[in-house]
Amino acid sequence: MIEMNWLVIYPELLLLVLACAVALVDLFVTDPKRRPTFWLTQASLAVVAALHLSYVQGGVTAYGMQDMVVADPMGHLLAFFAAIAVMVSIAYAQPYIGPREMLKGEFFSLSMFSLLGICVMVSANNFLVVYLGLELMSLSLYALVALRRDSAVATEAAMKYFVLGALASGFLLYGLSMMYGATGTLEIPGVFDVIGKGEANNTVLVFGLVFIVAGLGFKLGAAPFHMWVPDVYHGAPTAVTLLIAGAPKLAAFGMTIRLLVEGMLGLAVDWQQMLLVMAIASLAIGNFAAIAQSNLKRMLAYSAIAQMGFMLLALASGVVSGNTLSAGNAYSSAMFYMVAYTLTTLGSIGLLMLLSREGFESEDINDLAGLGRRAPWMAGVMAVFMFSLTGIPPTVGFYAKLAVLQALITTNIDLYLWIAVAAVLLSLIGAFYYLRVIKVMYFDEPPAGAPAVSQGSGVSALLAVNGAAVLLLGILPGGLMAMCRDAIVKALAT
Amino acid sequence: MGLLSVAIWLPIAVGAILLALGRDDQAKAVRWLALIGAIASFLVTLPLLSGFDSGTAAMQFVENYAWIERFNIRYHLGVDGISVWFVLLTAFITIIVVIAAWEVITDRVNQYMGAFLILSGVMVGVFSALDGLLFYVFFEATLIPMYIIIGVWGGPRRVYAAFKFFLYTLLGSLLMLVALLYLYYKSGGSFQILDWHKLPLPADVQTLLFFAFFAAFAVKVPMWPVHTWLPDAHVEAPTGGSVVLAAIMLKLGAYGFVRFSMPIAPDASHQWAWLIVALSLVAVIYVGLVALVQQDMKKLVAYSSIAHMGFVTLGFFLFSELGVAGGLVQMVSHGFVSGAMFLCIGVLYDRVHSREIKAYGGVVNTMPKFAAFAVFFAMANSGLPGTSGFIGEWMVILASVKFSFVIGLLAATALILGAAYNLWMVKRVYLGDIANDNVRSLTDINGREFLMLAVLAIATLAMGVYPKPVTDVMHVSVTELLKHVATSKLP
Amino acid sequence: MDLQQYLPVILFILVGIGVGIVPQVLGFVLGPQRPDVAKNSPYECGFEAFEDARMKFDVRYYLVAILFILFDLEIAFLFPWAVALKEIGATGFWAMMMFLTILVVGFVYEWKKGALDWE
Amino acid sequence: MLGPVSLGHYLSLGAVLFALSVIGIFLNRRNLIVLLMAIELMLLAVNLNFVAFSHYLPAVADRMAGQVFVFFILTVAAAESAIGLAILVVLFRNRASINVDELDTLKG
Amino acid sequence: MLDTLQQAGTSLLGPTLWLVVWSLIKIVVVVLPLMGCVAYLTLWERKAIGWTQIRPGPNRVGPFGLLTPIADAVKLIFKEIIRPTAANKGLFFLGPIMTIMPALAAWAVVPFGPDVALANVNAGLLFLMAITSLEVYGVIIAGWASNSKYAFLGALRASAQMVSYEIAMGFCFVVVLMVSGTLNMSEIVMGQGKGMFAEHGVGILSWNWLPLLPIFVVYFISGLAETNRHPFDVVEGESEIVAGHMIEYSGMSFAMFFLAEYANMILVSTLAVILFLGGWLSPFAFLDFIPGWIWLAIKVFVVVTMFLWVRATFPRFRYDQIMRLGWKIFIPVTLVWLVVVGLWIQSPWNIWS
Repeated sequence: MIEMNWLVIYPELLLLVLACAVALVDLFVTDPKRRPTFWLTQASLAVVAALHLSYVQGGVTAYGMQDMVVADPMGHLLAFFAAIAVMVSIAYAQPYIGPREMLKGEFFSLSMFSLLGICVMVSANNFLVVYLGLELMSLSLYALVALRRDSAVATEAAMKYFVLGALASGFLLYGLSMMYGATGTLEIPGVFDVIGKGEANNTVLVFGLVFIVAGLGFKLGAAPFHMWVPDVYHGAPTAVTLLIAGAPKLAAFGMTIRLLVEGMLGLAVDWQQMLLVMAIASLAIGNFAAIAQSNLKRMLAYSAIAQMGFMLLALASGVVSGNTLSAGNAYSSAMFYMVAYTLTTLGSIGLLMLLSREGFESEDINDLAGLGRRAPWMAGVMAVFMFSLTGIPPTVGFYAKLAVLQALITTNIDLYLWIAVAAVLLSLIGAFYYLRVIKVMYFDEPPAGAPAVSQGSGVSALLAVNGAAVLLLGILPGGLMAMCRDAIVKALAT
Repeated sequence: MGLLSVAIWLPIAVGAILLALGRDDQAKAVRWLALIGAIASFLVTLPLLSGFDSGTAAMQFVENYAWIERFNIRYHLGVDGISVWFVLLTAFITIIVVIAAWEVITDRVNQYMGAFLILSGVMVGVFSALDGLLFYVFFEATLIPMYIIIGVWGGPRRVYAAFKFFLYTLLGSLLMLVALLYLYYKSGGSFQILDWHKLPLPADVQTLLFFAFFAAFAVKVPMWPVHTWLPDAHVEAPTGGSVVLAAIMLKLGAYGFVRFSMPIAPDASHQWAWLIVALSLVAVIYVGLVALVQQDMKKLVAYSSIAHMGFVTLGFFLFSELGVAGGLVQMVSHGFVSGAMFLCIGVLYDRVHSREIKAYGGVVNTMPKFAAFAVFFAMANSGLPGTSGFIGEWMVILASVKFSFVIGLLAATALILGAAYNLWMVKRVYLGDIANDNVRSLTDINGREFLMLAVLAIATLAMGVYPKPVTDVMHVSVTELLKHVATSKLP
Repeated sequence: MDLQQYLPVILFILVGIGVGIVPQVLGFVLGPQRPDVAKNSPYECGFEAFEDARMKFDVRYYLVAILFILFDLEIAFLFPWAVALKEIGATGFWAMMMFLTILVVGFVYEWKKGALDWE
Repeated sequence: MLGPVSLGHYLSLGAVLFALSVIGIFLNRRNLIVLLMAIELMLLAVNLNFVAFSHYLPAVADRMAGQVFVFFILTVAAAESAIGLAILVVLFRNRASINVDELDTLKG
Repeated sequence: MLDTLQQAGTSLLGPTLWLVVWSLIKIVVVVLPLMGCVAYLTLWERKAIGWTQIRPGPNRVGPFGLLTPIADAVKLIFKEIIRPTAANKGLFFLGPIMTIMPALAAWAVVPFGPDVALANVNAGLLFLMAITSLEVYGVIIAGWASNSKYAFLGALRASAQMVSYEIAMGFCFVVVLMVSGTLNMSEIVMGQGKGMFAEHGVGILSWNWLPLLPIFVVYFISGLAETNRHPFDVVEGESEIVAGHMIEYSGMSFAMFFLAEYANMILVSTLAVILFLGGWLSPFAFLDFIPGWIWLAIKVFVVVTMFLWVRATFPRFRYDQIMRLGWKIFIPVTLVWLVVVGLWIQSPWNIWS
């Protein structure tokens, strides 16, 4: 009999059932505020997150579904963070979507389905599963972007996201087909073995690899495959921007690890070069373009590009002259970076939503003018996020940058050292536009007749918690780092 | 929790409470709480001095806990004869700053006070950190409150000044971060500064490290030609900001040279000492000349700060005990004097709302008590014997003469230049006839202002007349440092 | 694999196309050709056609098309499963039941959303 | 005539189709529907690759996997085009145009 | 005789070419009678409806009107083919081709007896589904190319209706596949010849129609809708959109649509017979002496006549009713029956093992 080992995908099954339940339950909800749907969604996500966390603590690596799926701490940890990210996103979004005709059950169920896609993706042990998870996530997100049907900008963003996303999937698939042709298997460990034995045709492998890396670059939003990021961040309703900017980044990271590291570590020499080029390009393009933006969402988009570039640096420094000793260090640094970035970005976009009111989108940087006076708490929290994105201690963003730089320097290759210096200088440029936000909030006078900011709601409390988390993890990042490290080491060990 | 931890976290905690709870309509309570917090923080640091064992160069009051195990980063604090003074200085100046802001700051008082208290705690952290990364964290964290202070309560061009300040210093420190990480790698996974001191390093690596640290500290000191942020920052910052900037923040850079550059890369330090000495002399002479032509009092004092800090770096890189000790004394003294100078300007500015020298004249007539203080501090700033300013400068000049007569001669010109610009300012602002109606309507300093100026004056005088306790405490540590720097670390 | 069996299929398709072409050509050749403006204008109950016929149409047609694509693919999945049902046994059966359950969830969702109502 | 059809032929065809679709996406400035079609074409090119590989791979390899993958790609392609069409419809309702060049609100 | 023909042909033309020629011959042998059937189906329809309505029906051309179809054909050939100015000429020409081609090509895999099929392919049913799906293209192309509102609306309606019922039909196929376990049409028929009742001589009760009765009903009705027959012929509802997508067509072009419709009717009937009514099998063992193709013909005739009967009996549906029937009734019914049959096969009472 075929070994299925259902236990391995238990959280995913549960999530699936719950997502379906949310979709169905919402059909019978009459409350115009959709409170039952909201709470059911949050409860479901909480259960799923808790389940993933318990698996992380179990620390076991198990295979299931005929080895299609692997359940290792890394996958569960990423899934856990993704679930939390979606939870937080939805919580932030709740007051925002109401007046914007987006408070429909679809918002909740699609978010859950995209999370399901993420969970599937990060626990894939087979190209097919990677692809399915990716598409499940992407398709849900495309639909979410277009959820506000009467908005011309949103639908345009949806179209762009869709076309470029599909293009990315196409690239990825083409690469995967080449890998399949070269190695004769779709199983990630199988691919690893075949490449390790050196039996595969190297030309075909590298050819496929180029396409895979390009596809991953698209999904990560790294230059030169970043074109969609600013438009989508800008055009999508902020609530959806939040959903796109948060959890999917974790997923893209997980996918990268699964494909490049677990499957194609043997080709590290090749893909590391590509990643390095992408990283530097992202840092340069993201940071320079962000300076010119006056729309905050657009600026955060370019900032996301730059941040991805920084993260890629760590991924590119795992294998040093054929030696994988520092791989665990490098990849766990990248993972920590991703988690830190997600945490920060959730808060900053969430804050934008809180500042938006009915009929008014707080998107322009100048909309924040005088926030330090109008809403000191919010301004303080936002300042913390901005400092974190800059990488100033004592915020978690600093340790993220530190970890990545440390990974680069530990390689002790001259090229990497200089790249570290370059990265540092480029992120200095980044500091400029983050600081501008703080400047606008604190140094500028509030515009005449600027409305008061609603405070004291549950959302602002959550934002404060988010800010506190960024700060607290900035003071005591050890636990999270250790978690990431443990997860990566266990993932690499198998 | 050790004494140092309390000294760091007490002001930060008070500051955080102020930020979180304070409102503008409770300004009075906020001020008192801030003052109590500042004084308490200062009192906490006193046992550091009284309990200090000046017979050893080892770190004292050490606290050492694991912090981030993933990277073997430790919460490692401790002070030696060098850093203990700056811990005290920081806590002390914070009290002055709080007092100085008492009536002046009416807008967002809680944020102002909170920022200064947090800044104080963080700077104490910089001086007492023995873990490289911990040092860096504190070092960078100082940027945030200072950025806000300049940007929110500053003058008309405050935004420009705040950005310049932030980006300049961030640039330098990011390069230092790379250096720290490299050292971490080289030392096999340790961030302990004391471990790094023992680390053998090849010459080229030392050079690179030296310049990475140089980038961070030279900007902070600031040395010519990366000093341009300082006049802007000083001019635009509120009085308290200028005081802290001049009195303490500049010392972070100089302290960095002593703690990092010299012991970690001694060979490179010797190799490149000529560069530092040259830049320091440029700072001393050229910047002194620049100060001479300033129309803005704050700018003048800012440039004089640069010139004085040039003395400090000059003293350090002569590698003699006299020089290093002189530099350190100069640092402490400059903390009092420059702080006081900015306070004086603040006093005038609060009344007339102008910093232009031209706007004044004959202030002595309307504000005799204040003028006495102001003239005294100007004298101290120009190195009048009997004031603390004299001791440091004298020691450094002496050391440089011993090293090379030419250098000594050039350094000595600073005394002349200093006297020139200080006295000329005194003449134009304080002496002579009452120049205009603004000056005529001035009222003399009140009790609060008197108190803070008096305290500083006493400190300046005391140190000038009897500097021995200071040098005694430093002595062993400085000798140890020099011994260390004299040994080559080439593998 | 015996692909030879497919030769008649291909030929039949060609013949089918031929059967489509030949009578039309015959009609052209044998029938009269007397076009005039009225005759060649689009039929519109006797009115002059006053706008382009490629107009906007009810979005429901799109909806039907989209739903069709999805359901037809489900059927494409069911085909091999149905053929092999007797070999894959209970596991295969229950796997497909899970699949169908999800399909049904989608179906119920559409139904309740009114996607299946025409008016 | 041309000799037996080999793996190379299939791969070349796949590559040509893939290139065509990429060109279609990047050079097509007029019609969004063409864009959607190009995406479908791209997936078909990939399918061709998979099927060809799965036919020509040696027996030790997992030959069935390629065909299964194709099946899934087909499904996903359908779902994708469903979503794409839906987005197209809402876009058209907002813009009354499906001209690619006119999608230029988001710039900066 | 066939063998000698084969050998002569092979030696004359070489194996490949001969195979082509031989296949063409077989195709012609299928197509010509089919055309005949179609032609006389129209006559039969008019007659049957006439009789239902107690009138004689066509009786002028030839005895009992038997030459009417011939006369119709001749008339149509000599009619002018109008090509509207606004139409897209190429597509306008393509429309009828795309309609008639699938209707004919589908016959390639239909078996007329045990292993008597043009192409006895192993994926027969799949091919059938694929090729009949192409039918929609003909409709859409015709409607679009005409550039007329009536044609356009008609095409939209027709295609929406066709695709809707195609789903129900597809589910019916799936259920049949579940019990037969093969896509090969011949084997599907053979499978119906086995079973408890067949062993006792009453094969008619072993055919699929009995255990799959709901599916059979759904299939039959979907067949009506697929071919746009009454009562699902709103697409060409005279009172609303006149002739639907065919409105701009005339002469032989129009005849193509007509041909296709009747050919499809026969095809759907034949499929119904093959899938549910035992194909060429005789219903009772004692009737086995009658050749299989006669049984097939009889059954197809009966089913086709049911099409006509339905037309004569029922009023036309409204369009929304049609869509509701397809989506809200047929799909759930087939889904449920699919599960039931699946469970049945898993259960000990499985009758198709």
